[in-house]
Amino acid sequence: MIDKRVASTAAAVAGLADGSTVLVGGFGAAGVPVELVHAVLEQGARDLTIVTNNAGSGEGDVAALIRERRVRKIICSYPRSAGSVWFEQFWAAGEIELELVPQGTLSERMRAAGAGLGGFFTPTGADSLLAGDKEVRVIGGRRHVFEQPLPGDVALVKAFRADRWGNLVYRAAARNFGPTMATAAALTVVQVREFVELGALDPECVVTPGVFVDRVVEVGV
Amino acid sequence: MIDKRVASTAAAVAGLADGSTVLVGGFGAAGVPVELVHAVLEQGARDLTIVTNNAGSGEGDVAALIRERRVRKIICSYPRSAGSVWFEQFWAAGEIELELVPQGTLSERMRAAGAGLGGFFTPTGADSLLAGDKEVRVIGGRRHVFEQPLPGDVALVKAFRADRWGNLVYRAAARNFGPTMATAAALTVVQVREFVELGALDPECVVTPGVFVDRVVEVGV
Amino acid sequence: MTAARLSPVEVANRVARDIPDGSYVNLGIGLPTLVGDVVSAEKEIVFHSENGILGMGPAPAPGLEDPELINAGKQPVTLVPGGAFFHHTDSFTIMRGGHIDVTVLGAFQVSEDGDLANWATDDARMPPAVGGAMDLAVGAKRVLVLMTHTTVDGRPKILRRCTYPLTAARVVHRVYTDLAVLDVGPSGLVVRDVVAGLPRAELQRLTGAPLTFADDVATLSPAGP
Amino acid sequence: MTAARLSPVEVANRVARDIPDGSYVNLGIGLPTLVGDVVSAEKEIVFHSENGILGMGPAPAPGLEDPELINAGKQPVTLVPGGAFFHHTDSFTIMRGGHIDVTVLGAFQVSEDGDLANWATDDARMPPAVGGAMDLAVGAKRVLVLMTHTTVDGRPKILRRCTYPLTAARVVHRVYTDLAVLDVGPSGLVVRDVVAGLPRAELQRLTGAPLTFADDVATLSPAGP
Repeated sequence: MIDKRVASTAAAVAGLADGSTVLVGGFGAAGVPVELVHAVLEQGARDLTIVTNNAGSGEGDVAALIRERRVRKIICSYPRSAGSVWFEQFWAAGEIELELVPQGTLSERMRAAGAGLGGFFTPTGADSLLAGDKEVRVIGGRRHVFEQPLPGDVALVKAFRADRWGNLVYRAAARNFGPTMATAAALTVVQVREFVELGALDPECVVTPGVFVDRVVEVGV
Repeated sequence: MIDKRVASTAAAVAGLADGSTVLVGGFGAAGVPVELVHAVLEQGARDLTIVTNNAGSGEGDVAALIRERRVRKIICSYPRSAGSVWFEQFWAAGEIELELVPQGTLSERMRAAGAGLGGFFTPTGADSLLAGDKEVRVIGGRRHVFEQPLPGDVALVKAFRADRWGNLVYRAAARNFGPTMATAAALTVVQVREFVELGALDPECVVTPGVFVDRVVEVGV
Repeated sequence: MTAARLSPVEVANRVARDIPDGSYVNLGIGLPTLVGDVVSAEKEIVFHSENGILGMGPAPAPGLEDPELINAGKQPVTLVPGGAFFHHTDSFTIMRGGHIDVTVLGAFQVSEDGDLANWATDDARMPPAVGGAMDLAVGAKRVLVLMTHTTVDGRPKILRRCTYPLTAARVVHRVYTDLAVLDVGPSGLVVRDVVAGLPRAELQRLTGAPLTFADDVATLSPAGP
Repeated sequence: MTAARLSPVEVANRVARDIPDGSYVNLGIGLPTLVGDVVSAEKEIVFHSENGILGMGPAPAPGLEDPELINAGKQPVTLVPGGAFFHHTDSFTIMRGGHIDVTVLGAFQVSEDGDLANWATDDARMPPAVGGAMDLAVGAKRVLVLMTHTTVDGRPKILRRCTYPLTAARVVHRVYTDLAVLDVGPSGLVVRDVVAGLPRAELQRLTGAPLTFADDVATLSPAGP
């Protein structure tokens, strides 16, 4: 019997260890697993590395984890959104580490981790400062930079509907990083608006098959 | 106005040049674009490199192209299916070239081409003869082999339904290589069972967005 | 000076004229989004948004915003019939893989070789941020830049070499400014359009790289040439 | 010889006992597919097929075959409630990325280090063919081999070193044959089960690598130990 449903967001994030790398879905406010992030805040894990596109906004979600000094490092593409005040303050004070990754490379590095690949060459950023001291190789006459897989200990994902096997569908542009992050973590934790019966999701339309999912919690939003 | 629908399989494959690399979908008999392959037979292009999982079966599809000496080389994972008699005969006679690629690597190499990547390291085959003289690198304590992108000049894909923008949905296990091949070719040609109105496909369930598709023909199967 | 600079909408109009019917287009955040507002309704253009949308439509009517249907600038948008959603990795396959016909990007600087600098300045007080700019710059079939010709204090933004950190090298095809339209050619910048009333010498003075002029330079005016 | 070799179904039964409830499982083509037929109905096992299926069910009733719903061996199958379809690249993400809990593969040879040879022999008359064997071998969390203990002419298939071309090195966890169950341990092969009536010396004689025996070796019999 497979039943990945858990009763609470606390149960969903139980066991998160200090020092973990946590992949957090969302682009802007769409697809951010706010309830799960807040459960991490309650749960208490610290010294976290957070992988996410933005650096949180206002006082909620990842911004709250930063404010409470629970984040050692953030790996993201765009930490300078309106409202990323806690990140900006800690960054200016040298109290949080930033690894800036082009957005497509961020997603692709997580995909490589999820797909069991050892890394890839991409032209993105190869002519930029972000290539840093990474290996550069000319392929097909064009400079490429070698990028490494980026796995997570835990992924926190927001989806729309799930069944007890953890099959997921998403909504509109809230899909964003969720399907990739779900493949890339040792433990994938998902919040959904609603549970549905096994067999209720169209097998042609399942976006994340349950094989990638460990725990699902219904949060109603 | 975007209208990628064409009236015949002949129009769908028009312009295919001698010496082209042609990606042909399908796994076993499921998802093989038989009508498009037969249109290529009629069209006359020769000296082709065919990228496909199997090497054709019986007297139809890719087997017919081989029989008619139109295929210089085949890149595939499993050319030894029941009924691959024409391939086996030409291979034994040294009249067709074979590049054998592990199935996941075959798909991933086409994905890399479609995704604009310069290649990737995979553990698959790294300890095998198929690593040949490819670059080998130990990553995370494990041997990986470097694999290059595999683009096509043309992709021939079978899908289930399409609209005039070329958005596609597939059926069951006939999906197989189609979505990846559609991304990896300069010209992507698709046969579908039926056309539907623009807007009739659920935007959450489109598998191949029309951006990857150039021509679509309705064949009724 | 007798020449009136074009307004941003007027530059956007000029860009929109160059986008062929049937194109797949990604508009960078900021000024480039104006292009979507002014493109001819007679053309069928499919707009892509990096966060997983093809067939992005205009902003919804007030009250009909969907917080899960936003564009790359995090503003509410709509989906047109024929649109589709997909995940980020697939979205960047579209961008990096050469499937976008045209991207219109803002820029801090462009070099005569088509180098693009649009992600970072030399101001170290703000944390760096890059988003999808580098993927678009390397991946789109045609990279158009829409920007003012000079900085707010009058310095050229078109240069022999960019002084700001590069987004990507040798990627820009054409630059649209409030003064001119310039192609990045194999032997440098070629002026295609100049705003009405602006002497060529003055355009050259406001540009940090040598210009050549096409045989048929058109006149840019608010109504279009 | 007093020992009766197990039948393929009996070996499949033994394998099935070791697959935990709730596992995601990929069965190689050939003998391993028998495992799917005999696994306990009390366990909920999700079967994966490399051609894009999770939740693969048994063969359909005659007349209900769907030519687009086939397994890796190209035989008609069904989909159970909760199943899903996906494309090949995603399917191999599942396989290579470590998401399959257990794979059961056939083999020509297995070495004492867990090297697997199951894709090519030394017969150069047939074209080589590999399919998804290498991806499964490197990617599954647990690689089980189901094979006869010896070749048809009685030679060992379990060896110090494989003589056939490798599929992958050091990947096999456990081998199930018609004579024994053996773990690939850090210092060689450890026998877990032996078929009823087979002396240890005889098992060793039929095996091309040194064996050690677990403290609690079980007896394999058609009814199971």
